[in-house]
Amino acid sequence: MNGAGKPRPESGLELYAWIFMRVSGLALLFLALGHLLIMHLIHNVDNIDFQFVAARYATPFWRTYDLLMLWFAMIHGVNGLRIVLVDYINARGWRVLSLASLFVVGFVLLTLGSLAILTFQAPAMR
Amino acid sequence: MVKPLEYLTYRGGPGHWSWMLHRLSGIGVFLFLLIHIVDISLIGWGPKVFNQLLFLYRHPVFRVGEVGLVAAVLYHAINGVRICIIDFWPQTMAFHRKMSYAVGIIFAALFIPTAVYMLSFIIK
Amino acid sequence: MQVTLKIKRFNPDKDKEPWWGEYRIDAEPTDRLLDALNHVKWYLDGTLTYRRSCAHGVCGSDAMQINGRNQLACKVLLNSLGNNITIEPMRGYRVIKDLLVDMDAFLAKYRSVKPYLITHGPEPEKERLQSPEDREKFDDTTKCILCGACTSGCPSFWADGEYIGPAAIVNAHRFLFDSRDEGGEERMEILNTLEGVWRCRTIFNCVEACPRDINVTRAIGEVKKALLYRKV
Amino acid sequence: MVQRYDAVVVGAGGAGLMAALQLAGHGNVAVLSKLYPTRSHTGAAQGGIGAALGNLEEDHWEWHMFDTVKGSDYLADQDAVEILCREAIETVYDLEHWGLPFSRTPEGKIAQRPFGGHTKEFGKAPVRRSCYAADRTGHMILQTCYQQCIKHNVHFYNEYHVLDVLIEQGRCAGVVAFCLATGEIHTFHSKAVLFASGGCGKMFRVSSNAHSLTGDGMAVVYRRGIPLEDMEFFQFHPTGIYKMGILLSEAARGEGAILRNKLNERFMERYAPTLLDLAPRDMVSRAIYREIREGRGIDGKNYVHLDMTHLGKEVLDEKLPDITEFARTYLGVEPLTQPVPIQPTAHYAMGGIPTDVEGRVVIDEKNTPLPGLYAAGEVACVSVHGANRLGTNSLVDILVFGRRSGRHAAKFIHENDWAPLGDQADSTARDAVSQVLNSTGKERAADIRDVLQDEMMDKASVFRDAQGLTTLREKLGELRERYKRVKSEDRGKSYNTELLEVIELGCLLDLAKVLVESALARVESRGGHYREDFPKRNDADWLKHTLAYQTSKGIELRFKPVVITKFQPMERKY
Ligand SMILES: Cc1cc2nc3c(=O)[nH]c(=O)nc-3n(C[C@H](O)[C@H](O)[C@H](O)COP(=O)(O)OP(=O)(O)OC[C@H]3O[C@@H](n4cnc5c(N)ncnc54)[C@H](O)[C@@H]3O)c2cc1C
Ligand code: HEM
Ligand code: SF4
Ligand code: F3S
Ligand code: FES
Repeated sequence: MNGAGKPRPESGLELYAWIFMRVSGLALLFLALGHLLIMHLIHNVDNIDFQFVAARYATPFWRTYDLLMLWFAMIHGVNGLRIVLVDYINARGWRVLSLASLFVVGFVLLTLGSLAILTFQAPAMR
Repeated sequence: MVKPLEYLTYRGGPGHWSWMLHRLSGIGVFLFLLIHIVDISLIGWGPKVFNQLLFLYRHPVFRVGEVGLVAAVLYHAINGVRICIIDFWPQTMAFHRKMSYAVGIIFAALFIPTAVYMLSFIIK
Repeated sequence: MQVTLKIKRFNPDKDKEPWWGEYRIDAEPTDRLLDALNHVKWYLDGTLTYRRSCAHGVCGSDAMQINGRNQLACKVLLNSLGNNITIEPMRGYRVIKDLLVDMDAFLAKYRSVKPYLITHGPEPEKERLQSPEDREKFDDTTKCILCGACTSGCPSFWADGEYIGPAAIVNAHRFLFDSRDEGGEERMEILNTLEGVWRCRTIFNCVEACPRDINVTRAIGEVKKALLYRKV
Repeated sequence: MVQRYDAVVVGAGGAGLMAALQLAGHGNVAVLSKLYPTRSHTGAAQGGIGAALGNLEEDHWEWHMFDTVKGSDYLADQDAVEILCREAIETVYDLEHWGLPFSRTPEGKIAQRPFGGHTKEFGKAPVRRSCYAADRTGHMILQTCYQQCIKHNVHFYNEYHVLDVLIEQGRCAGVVAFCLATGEIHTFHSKAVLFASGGCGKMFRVSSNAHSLTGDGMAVVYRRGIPLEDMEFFQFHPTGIYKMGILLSEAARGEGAILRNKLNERFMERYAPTLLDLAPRDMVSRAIYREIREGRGIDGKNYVHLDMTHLGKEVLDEKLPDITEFARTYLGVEPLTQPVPIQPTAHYAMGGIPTDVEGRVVIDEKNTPLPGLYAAGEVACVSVHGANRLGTNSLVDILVFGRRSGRHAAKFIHENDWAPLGDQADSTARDAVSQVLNSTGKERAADIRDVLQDEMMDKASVFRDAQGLTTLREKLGELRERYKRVKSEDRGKSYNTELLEVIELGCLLDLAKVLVESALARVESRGGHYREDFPKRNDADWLKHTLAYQTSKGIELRFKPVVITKFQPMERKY
């Protein structure tokens, strides 16, 4: 070939990432906007306190809701930022470093958040 | 290569602006999410710590920030829908400019009343 | 009408940094910008350098950034540009001299998508049949003149020069959607990568820039969709 | 720097690429082009490529041949025309097999449409013969040929400007070229050289030709003592955009567009009652000039209208999208509702480097070939177009004879060795470049070119006469003197395009002179050459080709008989 670019290995990953962004985006459309509506508009931060959260987490519905939202938002956001980093950081070393930090932070916070939602015990039950 | 400021000096179409806003709002919301997870997990530390933290949230600076957050999520969400429509129905690309403007209009229609409503709490 | 051309100049033999040259000329409002550039080169400053040939928008030589936007100099009339016109080389390509840029990398990407009909088996004696409807599917993308305006206007390309770019995808589309072509798989593999179609964020600057009015983003979208239904 | 190749092709338009494809795989081949290949002017061709496929109605290559011969005003060599029309058919199928996206008929065959001068049953009525891909047929041919070259790994030297051809002991030994990027002069030592460097329409003010069409190939060869054939025949296309000269293809009239004067008359009814607006180009151009002279130009100015308003949106959008857009972009005219201002525009050089039907360059009346030197395309004169080329026949010409010459050259390089390279082979080219770079003169190339183009337009275009041509000859002498004092402000190495413009102007000046001398000598009117002082065709004295040689005493003209096989000259009426 006359000057073809560098070989480009295919993994198919980008295709799945692309689909995921759209699927999770549409899920978040309801989850995140619903969340905003409930927490920031119908109630607002003035009225929200520990008691409120405790009451809410008494039902499994809201726990599932928040868990789903957390996972979708986190993975959507991490992948989104991955795209951004890959766009602007071209030096190999910096790219690897920044992506690694993104994934670590993402993983840690996802675990933290999931634990918080799953292990939360309302004081009354204690 | 192309310097950051030059992203603004290129006279692209409405799609160019939509993309910049989508990207900025996405990054913004993501950063908020990171913080938000940390504070929410504090709930495990019991009511005292958590409630104290919520005072922070009630500070006016935070309240204005909250409006910004709603703006970012709202824009990102509506524009995200536009992107999905375009992706799955390529025929719609014939009206790509109009669609970007439509996102702007829908965003304004939803956001302005919401913002007024939310800001009214601070003044109270 | 009187126009002032503000042109970003750079001569590799002399200059370390680009500089702005200003030229005031008299011209007809219906003149092409290329005519104005020619006027400068022919009568004011012979060293001004740019590519040009056909002068009516079919050869793809003279794409440049005109008033902040990629256009062909021979396809814009002065009356649409105002009295002060800023002209720069296209961004994202290496500037060689004044408005003339290095297109080699751009063209290498074009070649990398195997832009030729791939068929197996013997050829028929006469033409291969193709219905007008099948022909219509890739009509838009046959118009490309490889001017490079789209790729150079794409923010994804500014960020990362490895992105294969809209022009190469357009030319891949031209064959992928040709009912006679049998090289689909090979081309799909090339495009199904981070530096392939997935780099495109549907920004539409390519469409705005394309002097042939090709709906570039749509072509890219059709390739994405084809990949999607092949895989899922 | 000396590089060695088996064959070198100069020019990467349709003819050059087609030849290169034949040579690919037959040794070491380089294609030199001053433009990136896809920028070549073949890409500007709009209307179509003629071939008697008979997809829509009965058609035969003999009919095509008759039309071509008649269109040429019987000056074409009929052996060559026969090859042209026969091989057109397989060439079009080859293009299709290579992927060219022709427009299609409802059954899926290659679509065809009528074109000027193409008829059925030897002149009875227009026939649909032009195979097309919307109105960008040339673009698609250029792209498709280039794509095949990519596939076959053809080796290109892009942005190399050929300055000289090397002839040693009666054989071709290579070319000398200027690399635009570095400003270096390279010698390409080669067994065979094939010129496919296109036309020279930039010697006229109003022209459909690209800025790069400056006749370099013709001039370079001519300066080495090889004659130029039939240079007095230059085609003016009837429908160029007013003032700019941008072409609105004959396809428009093929689809039914009509020419109208200030009185809104369909004036072609008076000049060609059968074919009307689809008469051959020379006739239509003359008719337009007549209308203008007799005061029937629009607003008394020198243009008339091309009326497409009755064609409807569908035809304009689907079959003529590009030219519709040209009218919108460059004139601000909406062809759906408004007529388009047009005027004849310098379009095509029927003359050029004389070759035989194998593409070999021949150097005398007896058709003696010069071993190793080939030419094809607009730069060459086989002659299949005679005194006037029919629309769609140039694309056939570049491909059919591009292919034949490529094939013959492939055979030649197998059978022959390199001609020895003289020492200082590149000295002529080097001197030419350094003379411009070191010139202390004050003349600007653009000023000289302006005079040249205006004068040529005025005195050597559609109408010519002895008085005008004689004045023009003197004028050209003056310009030649001024040219000796021409300077280049740019003295740099990298992309010194000003230097090349000066060199190109030198070519135009030489060719203009040949054109004028040949036109003065030919005291008759035939095809594109119309002498007001000799308005009749004169077969008794002038049914012959002109060969113009450069000698120390000026231009020497010799003449070569026309090959007549099937069709005896008749009066040319449409
Ligand atoms: C606007 C327009 C419309 C036309 N429409 C039709 C049509 O519908 N049907 C038809 O049959 N014909 C048409 N023609 C005529 C036809 O297109 C041309 O005659 C034909 O394309 C010429 O092809 P070519 O290969 O000989 O030269 P070109 O395509 O002109 O290519 C010349 C090549 O030579 C190279 N070159 C030139 N000088 C040098 C040098 N010094 N050193 C190195 N390289 C050099 C150039 O870079 C270029 O690659 C049209 C012409 C024009 C202008
Ligand atoms: C509310 C509904 C949401 C929708 C419909 C949505 C939709 C999308 C879509 C479709 C993309 C892909 C853009 C592209 O490929 O060009 C995207 C990118 C992105 N999203 Fe979301 N999203 C939503 C919420 C969120 C949230 C909550 C976050 C933060 C955690 C987020 C962060 C991002 C980021 C960082 C990107 C990458 C931006 C870029 O590539 O330019 N999104 N979003
Ligand atoms: S797609 Fe349009 S802008 Fe891009 S290279 Fe082709 S013609 Fe130029
Ligand atoms: S501008 Fe770029 S991101 Fe895609 S839609 Fe066009 S290629
Ligand atoms: S000069 Fe050919 S596209 Fe502008």
